[in-house]
Amino acid sequence: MTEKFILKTTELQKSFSGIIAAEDINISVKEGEIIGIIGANGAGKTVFVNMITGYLKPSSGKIEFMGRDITGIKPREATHIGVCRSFQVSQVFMTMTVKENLMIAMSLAKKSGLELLLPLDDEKLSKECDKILDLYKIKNQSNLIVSTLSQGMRKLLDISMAVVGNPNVLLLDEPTSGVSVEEKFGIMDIVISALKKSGTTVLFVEHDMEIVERYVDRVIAFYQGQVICDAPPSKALKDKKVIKYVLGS
Amino acid sequence: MNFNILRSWCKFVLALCFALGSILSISAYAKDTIKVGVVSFLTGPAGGPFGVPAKQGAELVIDAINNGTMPAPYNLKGFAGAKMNAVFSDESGGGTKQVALFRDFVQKQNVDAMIGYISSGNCMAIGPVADELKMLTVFSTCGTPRLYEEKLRSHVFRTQANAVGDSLAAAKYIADVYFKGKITTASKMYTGINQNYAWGQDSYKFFELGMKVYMPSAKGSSKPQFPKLFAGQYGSEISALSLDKAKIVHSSFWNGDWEAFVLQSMVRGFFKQKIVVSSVGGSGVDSLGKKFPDGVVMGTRGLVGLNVRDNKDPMNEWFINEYKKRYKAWPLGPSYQYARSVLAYKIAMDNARERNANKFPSQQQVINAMKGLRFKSFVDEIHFARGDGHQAVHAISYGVTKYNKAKGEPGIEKLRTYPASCIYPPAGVKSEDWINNGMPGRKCD
Amino acid sequence: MQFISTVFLDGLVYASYLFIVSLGLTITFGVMKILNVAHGSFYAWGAYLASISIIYLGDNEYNSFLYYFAIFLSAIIVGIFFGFIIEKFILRKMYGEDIHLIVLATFGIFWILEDLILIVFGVDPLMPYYPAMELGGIEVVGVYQGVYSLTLAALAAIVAFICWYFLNKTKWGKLLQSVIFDREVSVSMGINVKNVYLVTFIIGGMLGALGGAYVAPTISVSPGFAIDVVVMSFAVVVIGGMGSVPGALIGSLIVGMLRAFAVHQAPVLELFIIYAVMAIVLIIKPQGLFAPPKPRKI
Amino acid sequence: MYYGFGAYAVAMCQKYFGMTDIFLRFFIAVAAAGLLGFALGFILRRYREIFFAMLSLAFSMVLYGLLAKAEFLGSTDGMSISPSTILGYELGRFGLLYFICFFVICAIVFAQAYLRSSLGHLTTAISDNEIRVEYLGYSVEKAIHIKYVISACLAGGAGGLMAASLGQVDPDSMVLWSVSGELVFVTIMSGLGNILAPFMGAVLFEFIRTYAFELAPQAWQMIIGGTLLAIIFFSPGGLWSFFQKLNFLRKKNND
Repeated sequence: MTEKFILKTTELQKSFSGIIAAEDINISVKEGEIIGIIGANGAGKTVFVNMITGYLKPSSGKIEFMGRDITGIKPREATHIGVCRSFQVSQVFMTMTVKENLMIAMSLAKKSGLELLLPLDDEKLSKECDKILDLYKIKNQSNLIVSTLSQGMRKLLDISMAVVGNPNVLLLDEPTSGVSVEEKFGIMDIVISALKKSGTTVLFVEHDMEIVERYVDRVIAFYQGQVICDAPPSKALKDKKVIKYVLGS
Repeated sequence: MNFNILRSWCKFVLALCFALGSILSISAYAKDTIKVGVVSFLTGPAGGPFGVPAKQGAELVIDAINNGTMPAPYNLKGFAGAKMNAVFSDESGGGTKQVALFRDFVQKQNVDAMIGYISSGNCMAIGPVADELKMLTVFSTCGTPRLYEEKLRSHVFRTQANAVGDSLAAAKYIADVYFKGKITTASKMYTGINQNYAWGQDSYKFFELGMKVYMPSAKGSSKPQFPKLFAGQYGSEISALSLDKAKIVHSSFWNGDWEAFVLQSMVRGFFKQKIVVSSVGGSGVDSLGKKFPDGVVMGTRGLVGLNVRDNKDPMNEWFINEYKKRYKAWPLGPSYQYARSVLAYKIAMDNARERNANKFPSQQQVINAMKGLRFKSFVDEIHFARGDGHQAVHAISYGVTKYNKAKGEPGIEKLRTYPASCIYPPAGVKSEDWINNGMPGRKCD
Repeated sequence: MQFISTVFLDGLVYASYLFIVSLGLTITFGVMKILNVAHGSFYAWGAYLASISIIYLGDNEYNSFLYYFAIFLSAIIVGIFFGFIIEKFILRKMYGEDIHLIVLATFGIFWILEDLILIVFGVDPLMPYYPAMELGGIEVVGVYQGVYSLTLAALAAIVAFICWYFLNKTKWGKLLQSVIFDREVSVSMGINVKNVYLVTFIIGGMLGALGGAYVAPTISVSPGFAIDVVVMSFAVVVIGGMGSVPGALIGSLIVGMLRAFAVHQAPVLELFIIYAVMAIVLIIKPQGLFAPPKPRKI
Repeated sequence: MYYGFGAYAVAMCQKYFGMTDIFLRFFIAVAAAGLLGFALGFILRRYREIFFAMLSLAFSMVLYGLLAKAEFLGSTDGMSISPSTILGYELGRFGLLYFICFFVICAIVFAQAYLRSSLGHLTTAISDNEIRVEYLGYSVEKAIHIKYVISACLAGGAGGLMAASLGQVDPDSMVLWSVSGELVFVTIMSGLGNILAPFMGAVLFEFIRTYAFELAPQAWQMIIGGTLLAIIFFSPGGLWSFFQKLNFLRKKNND
């Protein structure tokens, strides 16, 4: 049975000097699934994402990826095996242009060792880069410095940088936070359609229930470090506990 | 972190600049004025007690020569008839920086000669460069014997005899004056505190070697101290020396280090327990005045400064009077040493001009005239007798400090003078070999 | 026994001196996050001002109590005067800039003040030996020690105590600690950080100047003597933990004792050993032995 | 520090192996500094900002402590270096000039290539956002290490050439922290962003220093310190940003 799951966590736990941030998390993810992670602030969503992508080391428990134990690996190793992520606050290179951002991401994904000493801006890479920029609809901004962009644009760039490595599992941490209402659905449409095309497994943390309802196959709800619900959206959003602790009414 | 990469560029450029400088240099041909760089410590801890008196000594003599007011036989106006335009420069900052400045003097400012340098480290650094650039350079004060014993120099002269004599004279003085009659084993032991660079290391090394010859029964301590130049605080070193059984303490400290050492050790009764032999501590005697401890064996590196204050030689009296008139202070050792270098240059210039049928001499002619030159300076006789006629030797005197209550001035007693033939090896013999062979042929009377 | 006690005393005296100087440095760093190279200038100016006043007092044979008064007064004057000028007109304009840039600015200030000394006081060394001479020496386990140097240890102890009391027992101290801990939060709590910075910088400067003023009677005060002090107190602060008061204490004790031991046993290693310890501490515990806690920012 | 290390490498090789060939000298300096940088890089790459600076300082002071006290390394006096040769022939000043130019050009080409490469761009990326670089799958520490070794090599080469051109090395003017301070000063003065910037900065620095030294031998530090402050205040981007502004204005006028 295990082989069918691309990502699986067992009894995952994390505590910060006595305070428990995540407890008994058992989640299995199938390939190609799109999962929404919901929960109030401080419920442990980001901690969960951070543990899987190696930013935090779990206090105990196990994370398996394609049957391999990846508990406590380093972020860059996670990236190498195909677990990539975006960030709640977009983590991009602020003083560089959009294109340079993506070019770096791409060259790191494609080249290794001494190849990295070759010039960054070769034509092949540049063309590929344009394609992706096109896909994420930020091609018009490609020569702007990132710090001048809107939050939405930065989010897109952030996600596109996470995608260039062709990940097996992509974790998006609040892809629409800080993004204006008008931009929100546009972004998600772009992202999800692009990802569906490549068949990537996606986990994303989200506050906005409209988005969750619209895009995900399955919802995982967190409350005080524990998973309180794991079900398809139609069911999960009507769950009593979810309504009480997550939706807050 | 970008700095790391970029900074290296800067130095490439620097190197480039120097190289460019050499293209632009054209050798000057002045007749009625000559330009000479005079380098001494103007800043830093060595400025007050050494560099500035040195500069003043040079200034005084240069002005006197330019105006023809030196006493006879040096009252002929000018340097081979030309007036000297002296450019004073600061010696601090380390050998590498001094080399850079030296190149600047030679290649950009087109000086006719260079005079000066106090620190042995700087002399060692400048020596090879002076030869490379073919620039007549007269060192005034530095004392490391390595300068000529490692290699002969073509363009470098030194009016100051090297540290070998200072150290040997110190050892001989100790043997002659202190090691008389019955002495305990402990008081026959000696140690030292010297700065950790050429001058300090050499000074102690030759003191030790000298003691072995003059007092074969005396023993050296296993832990002589070598603090860093300009360290300033010697609390621990003084304790270590106090704990050491050795009674004799040799020190070649100079500049602010010496004064700091005296101050710090004085309050700790150090001078009552130990016999301190200082080869160059004259400057501290004046600045501390009546506080300066009596009974310190003091050398002044030649017949200069403190040890010749009462000398009645007319040249000496002229120098002391003029100096006191102009600068309101006694001339110190370095004042004499710089004045001697200027004098040597003048005499060589004048002689070269004479030999050149009264025409202005070329640099090579001056060098030829200076080679092996023997002349009388303020008290002593300077003879370029070593290092193929480039390194001077002269007599060295030691005395014991004794405050002169009647005059209200520091004074010196039990003065003994050792002629050059007593404390320097014959020409062509390495000092170390000579001493190890028991100093054959030395004449001390 | 004699050896141990002598090494201990030597180390203690040197450590006390380092402590006073590096305390100022570490406080400045702790509060303002500025590595102040110009700290050496405070030291030098303190020493010079104390020197000329002591020489004046000594030459005119005033009461010897006045020497100490002059030392403390010079430290306070130098601290306030230069501290005020440097903080108010230079550093204040730079907060928030790149940390390296600020270090360089203090480097520039150091250069300027260094030459200003030459212009104001000249190149002649000053030797304000009167207080040290007056107290003379006493024999401790067979070795003469300068009494004046030993009082340095007492001074260091007093300074350490005052500092501890101030930081832990007074309202002002608490305020300062909160600024050290988290500047942003302190601002939002309504603390006038600007004033705290100014006062801190002045106090740090005073301590540096006090170190210089107090050792002046045992040294020959001459231009350029402050550079080694800056580097040495950097070493102390780094070993102890930048911005930590107990760190400065422990750091200076370590450096002082090590140096004393090296001088007695292996003079060649004297310089090397201090920096080697500094490097080792940095490798094992980069924040230093007693680094102040850092707020967690997520 | 690497600057000094390169210089000392040249001096040591001459002292113990009698090596004076300019090519050998240069490569020895580069290699020695590179090796040292490689070794220390393992430790230093874990640190950032002020800790990086402090640790570098500590290392350079350890080196200084060794050099200043060890007699066989010339202690405080340093060592002198004989003129360079090429294949046994002595190089004159001009010869040396050509070779230095040659090495400078090599270095410029190399540095330009590095800055254009992915790895070079990664530097900016790392200073912008380390987390992202890690999540792109590249080790930040490794990138810093590589960069560190490269800069160590460059500095070492510069030191070697400087030693060969001056004919003297000593710890005070090669290894002491204030030397590094001067180099950083030149960098600040030049501004970042172009290889030519430090070039101009260095020329200007030497210019100011030479003249300050001549005009006011007792106050030259003050002039330099004042210049430094003025630059930090009025042109924080250094000279280069000043030129960029000029360019910008010119373009504006043309439009």
